[in-house]
Order: sequence, then structure tokens, then C-alpha cells
Amino acid sequence: MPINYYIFLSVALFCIGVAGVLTRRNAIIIFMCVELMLNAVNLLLVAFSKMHAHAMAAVDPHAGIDGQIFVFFIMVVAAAEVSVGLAIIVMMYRNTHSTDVNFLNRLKH
Amino acid sequence: MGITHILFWFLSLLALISAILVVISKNPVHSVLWLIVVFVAISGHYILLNAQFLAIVNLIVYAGAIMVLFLFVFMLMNLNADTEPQKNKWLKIAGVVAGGSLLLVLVAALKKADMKAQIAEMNTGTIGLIHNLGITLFKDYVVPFEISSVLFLSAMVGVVVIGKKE
Amino acid sequence: MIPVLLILIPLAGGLFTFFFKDAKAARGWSWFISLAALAVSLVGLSLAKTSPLLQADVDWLPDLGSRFAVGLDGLSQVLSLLTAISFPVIFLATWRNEYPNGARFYALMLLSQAGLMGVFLATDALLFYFFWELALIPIYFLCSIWGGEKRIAATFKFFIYTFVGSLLMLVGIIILHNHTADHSFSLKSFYELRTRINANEQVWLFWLFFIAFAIKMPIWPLHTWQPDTYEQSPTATTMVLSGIMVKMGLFGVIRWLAPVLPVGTWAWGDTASALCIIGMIYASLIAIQQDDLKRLIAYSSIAHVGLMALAIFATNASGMQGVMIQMFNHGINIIGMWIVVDLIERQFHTRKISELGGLAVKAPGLAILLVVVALANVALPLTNAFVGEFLLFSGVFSSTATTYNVVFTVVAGLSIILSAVYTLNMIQKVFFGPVKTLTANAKDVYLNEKIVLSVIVVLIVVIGVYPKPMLDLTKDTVDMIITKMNYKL
Amino acid sequence: MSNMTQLVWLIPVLPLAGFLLNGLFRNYLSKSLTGIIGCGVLLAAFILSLLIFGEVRQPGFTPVIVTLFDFISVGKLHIPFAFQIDQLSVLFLLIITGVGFLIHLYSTSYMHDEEAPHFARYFAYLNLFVFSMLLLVLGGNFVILFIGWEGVGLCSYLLIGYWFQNLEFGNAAKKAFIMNRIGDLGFLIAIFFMINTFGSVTFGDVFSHAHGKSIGVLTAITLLLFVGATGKSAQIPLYTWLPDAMAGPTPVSALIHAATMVTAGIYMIARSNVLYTLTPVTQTVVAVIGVATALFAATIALKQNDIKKVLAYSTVSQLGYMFLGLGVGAYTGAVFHVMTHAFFKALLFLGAGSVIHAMGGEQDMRKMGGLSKKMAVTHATFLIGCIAIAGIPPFSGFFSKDEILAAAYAKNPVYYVVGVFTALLTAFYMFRLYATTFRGTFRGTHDQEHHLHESPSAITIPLIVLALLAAGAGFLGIPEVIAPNAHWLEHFLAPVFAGSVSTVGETGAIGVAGNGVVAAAPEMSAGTEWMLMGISVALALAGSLYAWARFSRKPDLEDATGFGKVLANKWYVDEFYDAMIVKPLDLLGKLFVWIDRNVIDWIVNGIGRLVQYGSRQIRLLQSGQVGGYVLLMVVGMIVLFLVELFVKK
Amino acid sequence: MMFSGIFTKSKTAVRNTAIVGLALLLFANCAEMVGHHWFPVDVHKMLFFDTFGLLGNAIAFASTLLLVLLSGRDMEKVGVNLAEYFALIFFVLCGVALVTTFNTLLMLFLGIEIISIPLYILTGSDKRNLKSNEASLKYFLMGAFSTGLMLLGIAFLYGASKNGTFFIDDLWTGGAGVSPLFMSGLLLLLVSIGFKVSAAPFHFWTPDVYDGAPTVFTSFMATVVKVSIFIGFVRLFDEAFGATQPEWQIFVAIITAATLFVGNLTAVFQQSVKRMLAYSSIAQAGFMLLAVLTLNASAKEGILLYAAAYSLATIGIFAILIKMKDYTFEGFNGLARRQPLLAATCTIFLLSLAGIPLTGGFFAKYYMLSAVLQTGHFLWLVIFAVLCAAVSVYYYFRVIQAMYFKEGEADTEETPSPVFKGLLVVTAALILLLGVWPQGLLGMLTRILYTW
Repeated sequence: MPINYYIFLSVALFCIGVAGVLTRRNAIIIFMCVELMLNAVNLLLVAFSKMHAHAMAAVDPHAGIDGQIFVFFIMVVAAAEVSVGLAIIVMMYRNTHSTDVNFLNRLKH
Repeated sequence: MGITHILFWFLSLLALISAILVVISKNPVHSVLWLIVVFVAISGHYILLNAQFLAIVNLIVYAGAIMVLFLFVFMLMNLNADTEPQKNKWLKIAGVVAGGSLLLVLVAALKKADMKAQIAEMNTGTIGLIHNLGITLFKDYVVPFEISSVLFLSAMVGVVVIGKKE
Repeated sequence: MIPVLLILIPLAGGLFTFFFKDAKAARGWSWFISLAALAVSLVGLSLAKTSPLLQADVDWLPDLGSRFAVGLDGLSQVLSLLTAISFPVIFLATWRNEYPNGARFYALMLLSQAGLMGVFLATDALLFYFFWELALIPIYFLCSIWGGEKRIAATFKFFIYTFVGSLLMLVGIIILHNHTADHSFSLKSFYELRTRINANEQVWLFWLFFIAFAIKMPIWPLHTWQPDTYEQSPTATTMVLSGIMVKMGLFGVIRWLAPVLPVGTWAWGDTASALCIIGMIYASLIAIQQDDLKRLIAYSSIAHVGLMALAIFATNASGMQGVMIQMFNHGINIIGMWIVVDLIERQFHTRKISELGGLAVKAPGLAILLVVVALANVALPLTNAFVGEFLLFSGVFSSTATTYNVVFTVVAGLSIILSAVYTLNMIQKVFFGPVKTLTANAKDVYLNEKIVLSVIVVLIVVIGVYPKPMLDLTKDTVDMIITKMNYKL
Repeated sequence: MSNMTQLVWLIPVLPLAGFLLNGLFRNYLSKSLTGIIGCGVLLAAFILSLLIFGEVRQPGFTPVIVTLFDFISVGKLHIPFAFQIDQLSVLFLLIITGVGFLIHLYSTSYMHDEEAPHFARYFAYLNLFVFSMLLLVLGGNFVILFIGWEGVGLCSYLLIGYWFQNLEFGNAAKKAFIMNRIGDLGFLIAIFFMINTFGSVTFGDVFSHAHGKSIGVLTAITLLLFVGATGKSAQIPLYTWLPDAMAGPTPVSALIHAATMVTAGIYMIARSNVLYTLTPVTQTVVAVIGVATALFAATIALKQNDIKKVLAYSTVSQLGYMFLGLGVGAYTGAVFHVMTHAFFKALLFLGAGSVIHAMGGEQDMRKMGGLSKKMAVTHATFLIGCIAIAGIPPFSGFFSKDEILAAAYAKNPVYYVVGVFTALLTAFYMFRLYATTFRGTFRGTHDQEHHLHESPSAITIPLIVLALLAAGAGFLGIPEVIAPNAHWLEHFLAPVFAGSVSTVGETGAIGVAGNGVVAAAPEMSAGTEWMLMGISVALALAGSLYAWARFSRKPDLEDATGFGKVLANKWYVDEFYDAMIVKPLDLLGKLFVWIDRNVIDWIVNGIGRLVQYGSRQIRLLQSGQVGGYVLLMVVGMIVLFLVELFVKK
Repeated sequence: MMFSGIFTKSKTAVRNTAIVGLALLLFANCAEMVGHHWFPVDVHKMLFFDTFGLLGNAIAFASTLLLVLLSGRDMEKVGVNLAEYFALIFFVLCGVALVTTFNTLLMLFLGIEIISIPLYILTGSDKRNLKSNEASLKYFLMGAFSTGLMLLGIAFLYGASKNGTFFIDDLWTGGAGVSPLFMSGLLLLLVSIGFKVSAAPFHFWTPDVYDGAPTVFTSFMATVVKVSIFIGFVRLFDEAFGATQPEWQIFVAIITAATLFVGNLTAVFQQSVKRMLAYSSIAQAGFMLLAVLTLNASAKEGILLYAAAYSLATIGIFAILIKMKDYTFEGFNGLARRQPLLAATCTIFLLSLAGIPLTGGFFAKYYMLSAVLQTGHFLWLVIFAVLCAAVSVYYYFRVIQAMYFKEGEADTEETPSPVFKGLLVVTAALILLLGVWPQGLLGMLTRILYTW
């Protein structure tokens, strides 16, 4: 499968995520969109890793494995981020019974 | 046009559509569910790419743990469609436009790349297998692995700091 | 050795002065320090020009190619002497002024002296820039703490104005530094640059420096900070500003611009000269309109400095020689003027010319001394300024650097007449005429002021009658600079 | 005894010493002591000058240069502080110190009412003046000359404004100084021209190299010098300060504004006669200006009622004569007239002073009259003065004026006609003055009349001495036609003007013929000359007698009307200058003040304001909305990509 | 260390252990520099401990130490969880160590994450304070977003690399022209790191977060974190993209200009000193970006010098700021009367930030400018930067004016302890030393960097 497809697919997903971040006001949804972006990247990485594996198959059987390892680490980080992020959101919710980012405008100018 | 191709297109479409639904659906819970669909689709792609390990992990960690966490939070705050505040139209449009144009420029930038020749090999190759990954992870990548433990630790401490009653 | 002392004495003395509790003690101490500096500079004068004691060159930042290099040649001799003379004079003249927590005042004054000395003595571009800023900071504080009611705004404007200029100069210095053969800041390798930098580059590099110097002098139309600052700052500081700091600009051009970028200087000579001349006439006409003594002197100073700058661009020995001696004279004379203004202000709490009058009846001593200083201000023969302006004008007239030399001379010459107008007006309105109620019970000068003013008068006359020593002092430097300036690509 | 000339530096130093003594110790010296110092130094200087004169008049005397020290030396230019002694300078030495001494003497009594410190101040100024005047005439190069030149200007400023409490006087002083400055600027530029052309300012070098230099440059130099002269010697257009200068004490007017300072211009041009002889254009200018001034001032003098003003304008007019002389090349004649004028005009001023003194400060002739009975000496001497200035033989005025007129005729009859007409006017207004003052009946108040008295000897003695000189000085220059080779002054000054002689052939200018005999032009027959003399004498007599007769009977007391009014108001020249020069400059100054505040400074502050405004606007980007932030981030990113795609190449 | 932090309860003990720990860390680091490897760990080339990075570490650790010494007490005011705060700070330092010495994109990514996540917490650590919460949430959301960008960039680079690697020196393997994939990845990385160092137009989080966060942690973020990320920034662009410099220089130039412009201009209008400092930190970042732009020897020396000078001055000012009750400019009125020492040191810090000679700030700026001028291009940028510096004088001197020339009401600040004063003096002295005779630091740097 040509790599371009994967590139465009994940870029598309990524941009949908971006659009989500831009259009939604609910902090959690925004955060979910970010997760979407991350997954798009993951997909791309895996695709690339397979691409390299294909290209280098003759030279090195393990070529391109770094990509998948990296995905693994991304998941790790994402998990950590989620925990922290949700904690922050909950804290916010505790104080202002809302998760609407537009209410976050005490700090400006 | 073999089965892989069909699957590929199917999964891609599924992913894209449900991703869009994630963004546009009013009810946050629905968004979560659609997101899960996206993840599943992506895991499907992993399988196509013969990266079983990641596929599984993706399902377990994302579609499983993380999304449940999200849902949990939603329930906690019992948010639903009507609580979802309306963003003003212009900013919404601006957002869509911006996202779209980002897509455009990225595509435009990458289109010039002649990767036609480059092929991502499908359902072959061994690098995606737990065995190989494990070996690499614990040989070459042991340091980052340990580091990531620090990361988790910090996350833990952080959550404690925030969550702890005073 | 000598130059190092010249910088070190005021610096150390100033820092030490911060710890004084009692203003009077601080005053005495700082006077003593300034006298010490004067003594040192006199020693420096007495030494032979080739004496190794006049140079000092210590490793400072080898990696940047910058050294702590200071030296006394004719030019810096004159200016450091001026600085060294001025401060004791200023301290003594303002002896009776009371400053809230005065210790700091005197400390800052000494620091500014150190800075000024550094500027005039440095033979390393980076060092020069260092002191250039250093001289500014204390002055900034002096003006803003002890100044008049609109002081903060005025001095802040002054500070930013000059800071912009000096930053541009810094850029210029760095560029030149990159062009030097041995990647050093030393004056010597800067003087070799005129062969290494091609014409069209010199042409724009010129402005990076000239703007900085023009702001300092100041040259029209970059002068508007000056009257406000002079008006607002305490008179002692104003003396430093107008007596010495103004010379920093001229000095900069003579030492760091004209010989380093001769082609650029030639290219813009006429433009700069035109600005100077506009400034002279403009400032003189405005001075005639002024009712505030300080502003009047401020504008007259603009006119005088304009003439000196004009003569620099004449690019010949007599003009340059005139600048050298006139820088000294102008410093002395204008300080004399300020002293008188200070006396008047302290007595009558006004600087309005229209409110004064008939002082000569009550304070003949003051009147006579002022008249002499004022005559020097209009460059009457046998006063020091005549020698200076004579050389300046003859330099401008016989300049081969421009084709407009005659025009320049004639137009600039008008300022001679105008200066007579405003100076005489001032004398007239302040000292002559019937006594007014305000001046009815005026007191004459006290001893300390009499001494100071007499010193100044003596200097004025002596240099006016027998300028030879001064001229000989700067002769070699002048020739050196002129030869460098006459270099053509 | 050639060592005498080496002592020349003493001559200026003596008055300087007097100045310092009187100036520094003015609070401690008694008046008499002050007076002694003041006059003593002058007397000493006079004696020294006499001795030197004695040396100079030896046949075959060559000019002596005494260099004191090196004043300014830059590059190739060397300006020594040097004195030059030759016939011309010695002549002026004598006039200055001699007349100066007499006037100092006079002042001791005239200024006696001042209290001690001011009395001392007065003499200090006077001495300073003499000092600078001596510098002026002794200076061995143009720069030293210029130093004296400005020095005398300063002193005249100080002395005019001597009574500084009176703002009027102060303004007059200021006017004098500034108008002089205008002239000085010309002088200065002329000096720079010389430096450029000759590389030196020493008389010797300049004159010896003058030949062969381009006429254009020489013309420029001479014209600029002449500008200086018009300032100092009160010629059109810079003469208006002199009448106002009468604000000063009368002796000052006598010394500075009649006898010495105002003749500096003549001295300077006579000194540089070589240059002028080489530049006919300038000569014409000088002559025209001179004769015009003479006529112009004379007309004004006709209608003045202030006794000193009349004399002032007459001075201007006489100076005009001298410049006419210089213009037509009769240098000797000019100098001759300087001398005689010094005598009789000083005499007249001092006489007027004596009158004013007697009248208790009254200066208006209309309040005088019939003083001849009360003040015999003053009256007699004053009459002599009048005759002398009117040019009636055998008094001095006749000889000097006639020499000039003769030369003028030879050059161009028009000059002569105007000159003679002016002579007529001179005679007329002088005798108008005389008659109104001394003849007829007294018109002042009663206590004035009661106080009328002859002045003390300190005043009368100088009057008498000057009267004698005014009467007799003429015989130093007897015209050729009257007595061959009797023109002593001619012979005496011959060496000074020798430079011009050599050029007679080339330029055909009237100068001195080879044998040093005055050349009222070879082609001018003795007959013509007698005729000319006759005409001028006749006119002078007519004018004076008419005026005497008319104004003794009924002086014109009522204000002038019609054309007379114009004259009385001095042709409104002051008003003209005020409107044309002073006012515009004032407006310009105001305009600049406005520009300074509202344009230049506004721009400077404007930049500051601009920054603040920008700050206020740009901070609105910081909306506080995460959405907005991210949006802007994305936009920024897009921009970067666009640059990558399209701009960057 | 961290555990000790978590388990002990006495605050002083915690702080002391922290200080000791930091000292040890610093010492170890310096030892590492001079070549004593005490804990030899095989990092599989994931990290590369070169002098540049280690110096960066040293600066970061040292300034943290200084920060703790100066403002350690003030952390207690933030909340009860002192130990945790210290723990989090140490995590950040761990991340810093990674970012300054990373050798693969993976490590860079991890490092930045380890830096960020604790910072989200620290920002929000003042839990009852809505501003703090808000700041934290904003920081988190945008941080996560930028992480996404960074990852995409990394992915692109991975794809573009010849044979699939994350090692920064293998990313670019020469060849004719750069592939669009590579270029896009590079741009995305530029954006995301630009976000971290708050370069315009990716700086918007900075003012709000710095303003909202507890001042102690603001100080920490503005100095240690920012500086270390800059070290990483230079490292990345030097190692990975050095060869392709002409391709991306223009972008950095644009970003630099924007940053200088926005930072300086916006700071002018601020009323709160804290927020002003936030903007000023953006402006300073603009200057540091010049180093990234040029990447020549003097840029590398310069960035380190800049890091040191900037950190010292900023920490000092924040330490003084914490003592003030009122963060507006008026709060500083007449400080010179009441606390001459504070005012004096504060003045020195401000002068240093403004880049006046005799302070470290001058040489910092000097290096940056000369670095650019050596390239012979971008004169416009230099002039622009210089003018911006002139603008910066405006807002820095407003504080000085308030302190010296204005009359203020009594005690708007708590009286500082002598120890605190002493430390301030030391800091100021350090800055002056850097300003008068930077040879000490510079000499070492140049000697090393020319060999490196």
C-alpha cells in the first residue's frame, strides 16, 4: 500500500483533531481531540516503520522497529497526560461548576 | 484489489467519518463513543500493518482504560448535550477553516514528496511481534523505559497533589 | 598608569562616598577626590608625550579581542583636563546647595566623572562603549532624583533617546570589529579599517555612529531632549551635562568616526555640515526668544556645538585644532554661565529673565564676572573662545572637503551676530536697567563663588591671550587625525 | 636710540595697567587718585609716543616690527602677536594718546559728580579703550588689528551704557555693539580670505604679494574689509548706531565717537591702501558710499535740535568725506582730515559738554541761547571749532577738506559737486548750532540761568589746547599751489603710501606723484585748483554767515514740518531697519520656537506615543480565550507553511 | 531524594534535603564536565553528555539551587504539599537533564513531557485560587496540543530519514535538497519547541500562565525551564538541522522578529510587574532565538552566557517581587526609601535585563548581536532587535522610577531576612562579575566550544 495513503489519512485525522480543538468549548472534548491527533500520529509512525522495514528488509530485519517503540512511548505519555489532565479538569470543575474554556478569561491582556 | 485493500479503505473511511462525528456530535458521551470507534479502526490498521502488539495495546490502553476514564469523568460531571455550551458561530467557522487550510497546506507540502515508490508492507514482517519489540525495548530502549517510569511517578505525585484534600 | 588613576580615583572615591552618612562630610571628601584627580591629570600634562606612564594596556577579554586599553594623547589630554578641572569647580561652586541625602548625590557625581574619564581615555572600542553608557547612568539618576518638577519625564526621554543612539553605535562597533584584521577592538586596528571597508559600506556605517554622536552633541534635529533636560536637572548636573558630556559626541566623531570611516565622512560631510549650520541659526534665533536663563544657555550651547561639529567636517588642521581648543573653552565658559545662573536661582528662586533686572547695582562683583564670561561666550578677542572660533571659522572657510565652504562660513558667521544679540540681551535684562523689587536686596557673590568664577575668568583670559600651550598640546593628534581623514579609496 | 621702538609695547601696556588698577581697586581708590592714575598713564604713553615719533621722523626710517610672542600658529599659518611702527601708526599714536590725555583730563572734572567706584569704573573703561585703540593702530597684522577693532567696540559698548540703570542707554549700547558686529563679520571673513590667498595676515606679506593675485579675490577682500569699516566708522548702511551712541557721557563721545574709534575704518583702509589701489571697483564703492554718507548725514543734521545729535551727524558726514578721500586715492588727504577732524570735532564735543555741564544736563538747543556772555572761553573755542569744520581758511578744516575735494574733482567732478554742496550744508548747520546756542537770548528756566557759569580749568584747558590745534593743524599740509613742497604730512607719510605710488601708472589713480608732491592730478592746472578753493570757501562763508545771521535773530523753535519733518526724523531709517530686519527675525525666532515644540519635539514624543498605542492594541490579541490562542497558533503555523511553499526560494 | 521528600513531614528538613540534593546534583554535573564519570550508565547513545549540554545543566541546577535558597520559604505559602512541590521540581530537573543532553528525538520528547507534566501541576498548585486553576488548565490544553504537533513533526522526520531512525545526527543524511517531508517535520518541531520557549505567535500561554501560577513557580518556569529548553533547542537545530541551515533560517528570523515585537511592545502597557516580567521573558526569548538563528560558536557561548545572566537576574527580581504585597508598579513606589538594598539589587537585575553595560545582560545581548552580525546577513533583524531593546528600557525603568523617584506609602512589602539580603547581594555581585569580567565563564566556554 503506497505510503502516501497513510500519510494523507493520518494528516486528515490530525487536522480533524485540530479542527475539533478549535471548534469545541468543552475542555474534555478538546482534550479528546488532542488524543485523536496523537493517534493519527501513531498510525503514521507505524506506517513509516513498516515502510522502512520494507525498504531495508534486505539489510536489517529489525529495521523500522524504532517507530513502533516510539508509538509505545507515545501511548505511555498519553496515558500519563490523561491522568494529569483529567485531574486538572476535575479540579477546575470543582471550583467553577463548568468545563467551558470560555469561562477561562480572568487572565488576559 | 485484494481483501487488504478493501479493508484498508473501509477502515480509513470509518476512521475519518467517526473522527468527524467525534468533533460535531453535540452530546459529549456520543463523542466518546465515536472516538472509541476511531481507535478501533486504527487498531484495525495496525493489524493490517501486522503490528499486533500495538493493536492490542491500543485497544486496551486507549479504547479501554483511557476512554473509560473519560466516560467516568463525564458521568461524574453528568454533562450531556444541553450542558454543552454553544461556541459563537464565527469562531466555529474560523476553527473549521483553519483546520481545513492546515490540512491543505500540509497536503500541499507533502504532495511534492515523491513517495509513490515507497511501500508500507502489509501483513508481513516480524518487527511488530511482541517478541522482537520486547527484546529491543529492554535492550536498546531500557533507558527511556526507566525514564518513562519517572514520568509516571511524576504524574502520580501530581495527581496526588491536586486530588488531595487540604 | 596616569589614565588608570584618572578613572580609578573618582570611581573608588565615588563608591566610597555612598557610605557617608553626613552630606557635608561627603561634600568635602568628594571635593578632595576631584582635586586629587586634577592633580593626577596635571602630572599627566607635565609628562613627555612619549612617556610610557601615559598608556596602560591590560588583558581584559582576549576571547572577544578586547583589552582594557587607555591612553592619553593630545585629544584626551585636553578633555580629561577639562573633566578634571570642571568637577572641583562644580563642587566648589555649588558648595552651598543643599541636597536631600547628599552623600549619594556626590557619589553619583564622582561616578559620572569616572565614566566621562573612561570615555575620553579609552583606546578600545568596547571599553569606550562601556564607559559611554556608564557616564549616562549616574547622570540619569542625578537628574531624576534631584531635578525639577518635570524631571522624571524629561530625563527619561533623554535616557531613552541617547540609549537608542548608543545601541546603534554598538551595532556599528561590532560590525567594524568583525572587519578588523585581528578581530580586536583596539583603536589601532580600527584605524586600519579605512582600507579594509569599501566605500558604499562606509557610507551607511557612518550613520550608525553619527546618529549616536549627533544625539549626544546634540545636532539639529535630534536636539529636543536637551533644553528640557538642562532645565529640569540640578544645576551641578547641568554643568556636567553641558560642560563635558556634550563633548562626548564631538570626541566620538573625532576619535572613532572620522578617522575610522573617512570615506563615509567625506560622503556625508556636506549633509552633516548643513545640519550643523541649520542648528546654529535655528538655535540662536530660539535663544533670542527664551525668557528662561537655563533654556537660553541650552540653546546657545546647541549653536556653539554646532559650529565645532561643522569644523570637524572641514577636514583641515586649523578647523580640527579649533575644535580641540574650543571643546575645552566651551566647557569652561558654559560652566561659568551655569554658575551664575545657579547663584541667581538660589537667591531669587527664579530663572525668568523678565523678572530680574538691575543686579549690577547690588551685585557688581557678580555682574563683572558674568560680563567677562558672557563676552567669552560671544567670542570676543582676547577671550579663549575667540581663538577657538577664529580657528574654527578659518578652518571651515579654507575647507577643501566641501565646495560650499564660503556659503557655510557666511551663514554660520551670522550666528556670531546672533550670539551677540541674545547674550547682550541677557546681560542687559538681568544686570542692567533699574532695580526691581525682587532684586532690591540682592547679595553679591560669596567667597567660594568668587574664587571659582575668578579661576574661570583667569582661564578665559590666559588661554585667550596665550593659547600656544594648548595648541601645541593637541598639534600631533590633530595632524594624525587629519592625515587619516584625508585618506581616499 | 633705536631701542626706543623696542619699548613700544609699553604704550598699550600703560593704559592696560591703568585699567587693571582702576578696575580691581575701584572700591578702595579715592577719586583724585583714580584721576591721577587714569591721566598719568595716558600722559606717559603720550610722551613715549613723542619719543618714538622723534625716532620715526628721522629720514630713512624703515618700519619696525616688534614681535612679542607667537599668538596662534596652526600648520603653515603663523599669527605673531606683533606691533608695527611706521609713520602712519605713529601719527595715530600721537592723536590717540594726545587727544586721549586731554579728554581724560577733561573727564576728571566732567564726571566729578559720580561716586568713587563708578568714577573709577569710568576711567577703567576709558583706559581699556585707549589700550584697545592702541592695539588697533600698532597691530602688525590684521588679526591683532582685529583684536583692537573688537576691543574698541566693546569699550564703546561699555561706555555708552555707562549709566546702565537707564534702559535707553543700554539699548543704544547694544545697538552699537551689534551693528559693529555685523561689520566685524565682514572683516573676519576678509581675514579668512587673506589666509586662504596669502597664507598670512601680516601686513608686510599681504601687501608685498598683493600684485598678481586675482583682482576678483582682492576685490572681495577689500569690499569685506570695507564692510567692517562701514560698521566701525558709521557709514551707510551701518551708521545709525553713532547718533544713538550719544547716550554716553560727552567726553566719551568726544574721544570715541569723534576723535579716535570711528576713524579706525579710515586707518585700516589707509593701512591696506595697496590692496585698494589695486581694486578700482572697490575704490568707486568706497568713494560713492563716502560721499553719499556725507550728504545724507548733513541733511539730517540740518534739523536736529539736540546739540550732541547735530555733532554726531556732522561726525558721520565728516567721516563720509574721509572715505571719499580714500575712495579717490587721496590717502594722505584722508589721514590729514582724520587728524584735523580729531582736533576740531573733539573740541566741539568738549565745548558742547561744557555747555551741557553748565546747563545742568540740558541738551536741547532750543532751551539755550545767548551763552556767549556767560561762558567766554567755551564760546570762543567753540566758535573756532565751527570755523574749522566749516572749512574757512586758514583754519585746519579748510586744508584737509580742500585736499580731498581737489582729489575728488580730479577723479570725477560729480564727487566734487556733491562734496562742495555738503560743505555748504556743513557750514550752515554748524553755524545754526553755534547761533542757536551762543547768540540771541537765553531761553532756559530761571534756576538754569542762575546756575550758568564758566566751567573749571580742567575743562577749559583742554578746550584751549584743542582750539589752538584746530586752528593751526592745517599748516601741516599746505597745498602745492599755495606753497611748493610745504606739504609736510605728505612727505612724512610718503613711505606708507609708496606701495600705491608704484601703481599710479597702471591704474591711473590719483595717488602721490614720484617726488612725493601731492598730485592734484598733473592735468589739473593751478588755475582750476584756485578756482575750486574759491568755490568751496565762498560757499562755506555764505552758508555760515547766512545761518549766523538768521538763527541769531530767530532760531526755529517750533517742530519741523513737511520735508523738514522727514529730516528731523532722520529719513525714518531706524524705522525702516526695524521693519525690514529686526521684526522679521523676531517673527522667525517665534516660528522656530513653535516648530521646536510642535513639530520636532512632537515627532519625538509621537514615537513614544505610537509605541504605547501599539502596545494597547496588540495586547488585545491576548484575549484570554484558549480557542483564540490555539487559532492564532494554527494561523501562524499556516503562515510558516505558506512561506515554505510560495515565498522561500 | 524525592522519596525523602515524600516521606518526611518537617518542612525545613525537606527544604534542606532539597538544597543538599541540588548541591550534590550540581557537583556531580560539574564533575561530569571535567571528566569524572561517577555513575557510568550505558545509555545506548540515547543521551550524549557533551560539555554544551552539561553546562546547560549546570546553569539550570545552579539557578534552581539559587531559587530554592532565595524563595524556598515562600513555597510554603503556596500550599501544604511542600514535599511534593520539591519532588515535582526534581522531576522537572530530570527532564531538564534529558532535554539538554538528548541524542534522539525520543529523549527530547520524553524530556519535554517530563518537564511539562509536573509544570501543569505546579501551575495549578494553588488550588483555591481560580487564576491558578485557569492558568493550569490553559497551559495543559495548549501544551497537549503542541505535543501533538511535535509528535507529528517527529513522525515526518522519521519518515523522511533514510533508514528509519530517531538519532538526531542521522536524521539528515545529505543528498540534493531537502525532502518536503523533512521540511514539514522541521517546521512542526520548530513550532512546538517555539511554543515551549514562548516564541511568537506561539507565546499566548505565557503571560496567562506566568501570571496565574504561584510566583515561586513562575520564577522557576521563566528561568530554569525556559533556559534548558533553549539549550535543547540549539542542540537539536545544531545537530539535526545544522547542515540544512539556509533552508530554515528565514523561518527562525520571522519568528524572532515577531517575538521581539510582541514581547517588548505588549510589556509596555502592563500594569502588573509580574505580568510585565512575563512579557519581558518573551522578549528575552526573542533575543535568545538569535542564537538559534545563527548557531555559530559565539552563538553557543552566547546562549549559555545569556542563560546564566538572564536566570540570575530574573530569579532575583522574582524573589524581590514575592516580598511585595502589591504586584503593580505602584507597589514599588518609594522602595528605595524603605529598603535601599532591595531597591539597589533590583536595579542591578533590571539593568541586566535591559542589557546595560557593567551587567551580565550586556554581554549576553552583545554575543547575540555579534553572532548574527558575523553571518553578514539579517542586519535588519539586528537593528530591529536593538530598537526593541530600547523599548524594553521603557518598561524596565518604570520599576526603577517607581522605586527611586516616587513617594510610596509605608511597608508594601514584608521585611526580608538578612540571609535573603545577603543572597541577593551575592546574586547581584555575580551579575556584575559577569558584566565586568565575563572571562571566567567565557574563557572556559570558548576553550571548550572551539574544540567541540
